Amino acid sequence: MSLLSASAEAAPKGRLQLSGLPRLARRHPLVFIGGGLLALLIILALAAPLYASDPLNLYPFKRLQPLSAEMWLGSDNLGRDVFARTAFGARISLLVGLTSAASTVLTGLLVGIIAGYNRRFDSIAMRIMDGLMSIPTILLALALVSLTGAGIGILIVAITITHTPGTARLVRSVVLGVRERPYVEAALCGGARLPKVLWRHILPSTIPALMIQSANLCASAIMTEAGLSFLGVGVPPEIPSWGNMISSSRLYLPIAPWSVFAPGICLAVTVLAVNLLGDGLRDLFDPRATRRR
Amino acid sequence: MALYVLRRLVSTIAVMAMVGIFIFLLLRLAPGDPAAIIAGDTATPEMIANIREKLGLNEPLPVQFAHWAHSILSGNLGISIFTGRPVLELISQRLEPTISLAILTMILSVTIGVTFGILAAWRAGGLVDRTLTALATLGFSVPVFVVGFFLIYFFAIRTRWLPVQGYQPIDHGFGPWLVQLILPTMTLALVYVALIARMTRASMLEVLSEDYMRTAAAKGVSSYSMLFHHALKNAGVPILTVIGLSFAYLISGVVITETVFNIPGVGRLVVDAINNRDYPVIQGVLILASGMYVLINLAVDLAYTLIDPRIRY
Amino acid sequence: MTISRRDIIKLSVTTGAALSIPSVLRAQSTTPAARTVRMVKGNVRIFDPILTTSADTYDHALAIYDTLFGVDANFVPRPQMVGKWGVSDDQKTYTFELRDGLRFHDGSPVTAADCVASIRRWGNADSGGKVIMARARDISKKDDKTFSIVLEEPLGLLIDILAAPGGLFPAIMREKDADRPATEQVTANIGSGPLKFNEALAKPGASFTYDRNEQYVPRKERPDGFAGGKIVNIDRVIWDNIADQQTALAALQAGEIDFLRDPPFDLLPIIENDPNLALQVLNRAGDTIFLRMNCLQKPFNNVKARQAMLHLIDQEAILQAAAGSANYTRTVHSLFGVGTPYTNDENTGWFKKGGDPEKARQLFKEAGYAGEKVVMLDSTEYAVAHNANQIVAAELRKIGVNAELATTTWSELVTRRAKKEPVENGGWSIFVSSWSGANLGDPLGTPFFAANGDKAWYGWPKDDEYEAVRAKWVDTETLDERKALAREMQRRWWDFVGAIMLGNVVPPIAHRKTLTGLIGVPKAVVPMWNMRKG
Amino acid sequence: MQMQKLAGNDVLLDVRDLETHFYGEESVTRALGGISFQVRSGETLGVVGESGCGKSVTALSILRLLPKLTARTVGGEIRFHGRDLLKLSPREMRQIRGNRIAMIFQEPMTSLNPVYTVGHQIAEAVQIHTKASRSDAMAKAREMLRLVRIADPERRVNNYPHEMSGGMRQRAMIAMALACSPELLIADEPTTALDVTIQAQILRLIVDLKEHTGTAVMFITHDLGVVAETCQRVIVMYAGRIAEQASVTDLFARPAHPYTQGLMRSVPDRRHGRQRRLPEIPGIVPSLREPIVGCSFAPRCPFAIGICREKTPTLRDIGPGHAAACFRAEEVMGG
Repeated sequence: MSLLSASAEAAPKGRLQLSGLPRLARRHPLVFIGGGLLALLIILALAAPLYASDPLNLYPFKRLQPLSAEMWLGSDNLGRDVFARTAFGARISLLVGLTSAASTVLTGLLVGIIAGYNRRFDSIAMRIMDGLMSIPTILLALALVSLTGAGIGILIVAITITHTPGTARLVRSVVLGVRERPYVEAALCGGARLPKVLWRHILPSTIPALMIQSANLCASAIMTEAGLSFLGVGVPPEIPSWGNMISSSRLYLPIAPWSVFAPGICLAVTVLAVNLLGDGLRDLFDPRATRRR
Repeated sequence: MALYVLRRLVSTIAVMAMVGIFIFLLLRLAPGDPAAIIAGDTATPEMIANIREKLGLNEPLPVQFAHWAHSILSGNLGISIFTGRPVLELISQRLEPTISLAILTMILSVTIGVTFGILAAWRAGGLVDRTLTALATLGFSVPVFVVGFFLIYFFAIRTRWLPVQGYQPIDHGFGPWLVQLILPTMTLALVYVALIARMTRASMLEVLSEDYMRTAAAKGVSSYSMLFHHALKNAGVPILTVIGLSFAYLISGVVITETVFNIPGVGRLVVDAINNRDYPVIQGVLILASGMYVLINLAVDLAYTLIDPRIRY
Repeated sequence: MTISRRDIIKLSVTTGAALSIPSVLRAQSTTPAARTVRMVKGNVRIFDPILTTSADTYDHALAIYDTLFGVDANFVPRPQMVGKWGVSDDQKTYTFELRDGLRFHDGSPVTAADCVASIRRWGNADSGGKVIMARARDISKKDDKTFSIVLEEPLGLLIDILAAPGGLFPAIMREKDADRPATEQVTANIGSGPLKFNEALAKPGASFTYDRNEQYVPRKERPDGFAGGKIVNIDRVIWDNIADQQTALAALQAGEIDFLRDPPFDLLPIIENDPNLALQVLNRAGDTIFLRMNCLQKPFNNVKARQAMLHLIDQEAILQAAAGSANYTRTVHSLFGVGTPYTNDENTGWFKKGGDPEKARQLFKEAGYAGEKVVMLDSTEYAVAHNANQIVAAELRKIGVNAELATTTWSELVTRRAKKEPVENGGWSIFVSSWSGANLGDPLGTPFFAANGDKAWYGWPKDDEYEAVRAKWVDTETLDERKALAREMQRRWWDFVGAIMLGNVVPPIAHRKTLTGLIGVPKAVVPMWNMRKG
Repeated sequence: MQMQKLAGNDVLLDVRDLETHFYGEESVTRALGGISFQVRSGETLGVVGESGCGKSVTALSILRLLPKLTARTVGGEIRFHGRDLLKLSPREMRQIRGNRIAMIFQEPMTSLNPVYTVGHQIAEAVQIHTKASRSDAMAKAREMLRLVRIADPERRVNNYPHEMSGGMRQRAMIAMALACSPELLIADEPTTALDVTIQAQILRLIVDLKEHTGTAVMFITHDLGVVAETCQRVIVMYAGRIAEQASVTDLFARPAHPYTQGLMRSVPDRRHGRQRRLPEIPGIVPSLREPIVGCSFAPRCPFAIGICREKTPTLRDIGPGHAAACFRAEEVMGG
């Protein structure tokens, strides 16, 4: 009884204090941790010029140096500052990850919504999507990158093309599910124009699925970038990205582990953050999945 | 059922046609002249022109496409520009290692992934769940080639338990074949274990909260039977879907894994072909990979009926 | 075996197990591991040596084909397939007689007709060979073992050209193969060399297998470079293509392979510390890294800008980045590389330790450089050139040159460097590559040395005075004559700067200590004869 | 708690001071606030109350089927044949479930596993608790289907749940629950989700089978009319506690708790075949997350006086076999 009354007394007080971030942290710790980490990484990436030296500087006579006061995370095989490259690498990796996710979601949303509403477009678009979906991502990305040479832009395009079908299908299925709902029919019967209905009623219902999807896409894009760098067709090698840092320093792992671990750990933390955010968002939007907890 | 399969096969043909056009255009528009590469450092422009002529690279695109489509349809994937051997022969030479790797990886990741997913869902929020979620996240965030290196370092260089690289055909014996594939399979499976475990967990969580699970518990069904019979079969459809869809990802992983472990498979073949601008080989592999993907997903769709009696075609 | 091969094949055919035939063949031809050497050294993409100068193709051809002559370690030509040869008093008719016992892998004897066809095919493609073809009035067989080359004018270099390791490999093929045009790939892979190509086990891109040619009759002399007796002491060589360097090194450490051609420089200490492994320099002339500029487009159409590059380069920094260890690198001052007969010190005043960026900045200014984009083609596949590129780009940026690295694969680089257009239209300004000592010691066979503008090698430098000097090379008679000519060429070259040397790398090879008897040649290839295992 | 025991009837299930809590992210819900009651062999006990009053939680607590991570029974005893179920190992508990105590649920549409045939699911219960072979178990399944009056049991036994109607599924559920001849059947609103005509058939079936097998039944419902037709004794629950406990005749003749009275007023007139949801009592059920001071029904009670808002009334005897948790029970009963 005493336990009960104690907790019962504490509850209202606690609730008053629960507002904003702490509340999010308690109710949805995954969203809080994932989102917080990601925000921190973005800030660190943007602020890189403020605290890190030029990542392109080469010191050929200071190759593969261990950690020191001068170069906090040592140097790589061309004598470049691993700390600076890791800091600036965050920009590329996050740029690739976030931009790919954003452009994939936008393309997928466009194709998915139109396909969900227009039968004729649907059958054509979905065949094309099936086709694109059946080509293994890395192979298509390889082929695309070989079209114009390696570069950040082409990498994003490659990832977008290969990941759009999944997103488009997802949006389409949501739209197909929603458009038969009474409120949508009511809005249409009430004389609302289709674009407005799409914007007001259908778009919002795709958001939960898309939030989760973009978290997955972001992680997948960062990993694809690393994989393409390994195969030698990623971001140009002098530009630091975690993927190409890992793949170019991988060879020196036995003698200069820092040059692999620094970007490797950052990559893992980022993917972790994005995945946590994705899991958290799924729980947030689809509480059924965690109801039994 | 038969009608459904027939309809699906027809739409498969449409999909494959799309893939064909797409792949053909993509690669023909790419820069990098195979003739110049063949000719080498000392080649004169006339030599390069001669080689282009021989390879039919001078013809207009539609003509090249027509030739190509015609020969594909007659079962001829063409001749490799570089090795001068039939593409089909090159691919079939490389098929065994890749299929071995893919099948072993799938077996391993489905067994482990489904088990892990079930355990995590069973004690959702518990220690097992958290540990497995962390492992799954790790599986997603460490590049395959880094995982591969660590496995080589510990299991091959340090302990000498397993070979570093290479492949033994299965007709040299099951033992050597398996031994050669253990490390690559572990490397490649990590991501799929994570993927399948996550999907299984989510799907199981949904099923475990269903009323019929309570009914089963009220009957006195054991936890094991609850999870592995009552829940798993219901959770099977989404898990199966993930397995089918992840085939395309699997091929992507195979490309990198084959490079790391020096397995003479289709993945290596296509990477080399892309570097060499060996169009017929690239096209052959892509067509084959997409075809397999489509067929596997057809098989998955049909397998649904075995799992869920409510699905009928 | 109590069952004959025929029985097995019959059995498998009757049971419909057609797939098992290859495995039966494999089982029959399996050789004990101790007599099999596994080597990792690049990847053969093209099998016909007349189509490409690629070192890997050269390596392959070296194993399965034999040549009329071969140079020794000192670049002196020695007869190989030729038993006796002579030249007429007017120096215009050369007669060659093949030595006894030469047979192709298909069992047929090597005849004079095969040689004539092979020389013609090679002569139409190789730049040295073209000199012979231009002067030859007649190349014909006398009898089965004898043939002659009749010239319009004397050609003192004829034997040197026939033996030259710098150009295309002068393989002697069967007449029916050699009758193909030089642009059409020969796929038969049948030569008369000390090893046979095992077609059944060939897995392009993965591994190739070479078996000892039991019928090969080696020369009696001791092996020396490309010359001397080619004695094969093992049964089989498996040439594995392991694309990933890390995996290749791990495989060497684990004893899965016996030989690794290009161990990464930074990992050499690991090999030195491994009691089972050894490092060895086989190609003492090493590889000379050079930088080629596009002399047709801005800014390097101006000689001052090219001179600026000459002064800018800090070879030690580049070598440090490219190869790390000072044990295996040397600076290069001569147009003819390091350790070739023609290496000299003429007009090398430009060389300065640490480079001279100030002078370079000044020269760029004099050249009227106004911030034009300098596009450097950078292939990540070729690590040494890739690292050098990054240093050069950084040095250029430091003196205010707008350098941009264009990352490509090697195959794209090869395509793109042929473009003469400005960089805006897909052209280029700089690319980096390397030549082996064999090439730099062969100014006739190596296209790098030409400076005849449009017709020259990529970069298209043009200097008439230099060309006039170079034209005399063909008619030199003695080595001293050629050495003097080399100095003259070099004096001009460093003034108009047709290309720039970035340094010389002497890459050691790594092998298991159980593999012995490796012989060195002045080229990035490793002969498969003479070595022993066990 | 003083409970008058009726002589001659064995106590099958004896629940004492049962407390069950639900744990939310920021709160604890006292779903059961210490309830005590008994079920005797062969009797039918009705449990009535509004949604959320703790009827189903009681049932799930008895069988220990509460969701593991969010709910826990924190106090009390559940004695079945004298053994406290709360102290049994999971294995021992499984031997009780479905075998000696069986349960049927509210939602026939979702309570059967869609991927197994109905026969399989019935036979499974048989196989778990007896050493019957697969074919014997299937024979038993057919027999049970016949017993619950499903037409053509030979065919239906191989049907999947989606191939059956709601009423048929509930019959199958009953067949499954009774397959091992349990001593106690807990029926949690077995008819709520069904059509009116089917409801009556299912009720009839349960009553008949009870007579046929002698199983005790704990009948959970919100419908006093159902109670009147099927039960001998009734427990009325409100906000996680027992408000009143009596024989059916006593309860309908002299309801002693204002809440019971309120319920009765809102009973639909079954003779007109009309069906309405309970209740029509003004006010709302209090939140069980907050501590409740005084009688939990006080805010809605027309009889409430000062003491009702300060002290929590306990269940006290007000007649033979009749108890109520109300300070003014006698006045309520009289008025």
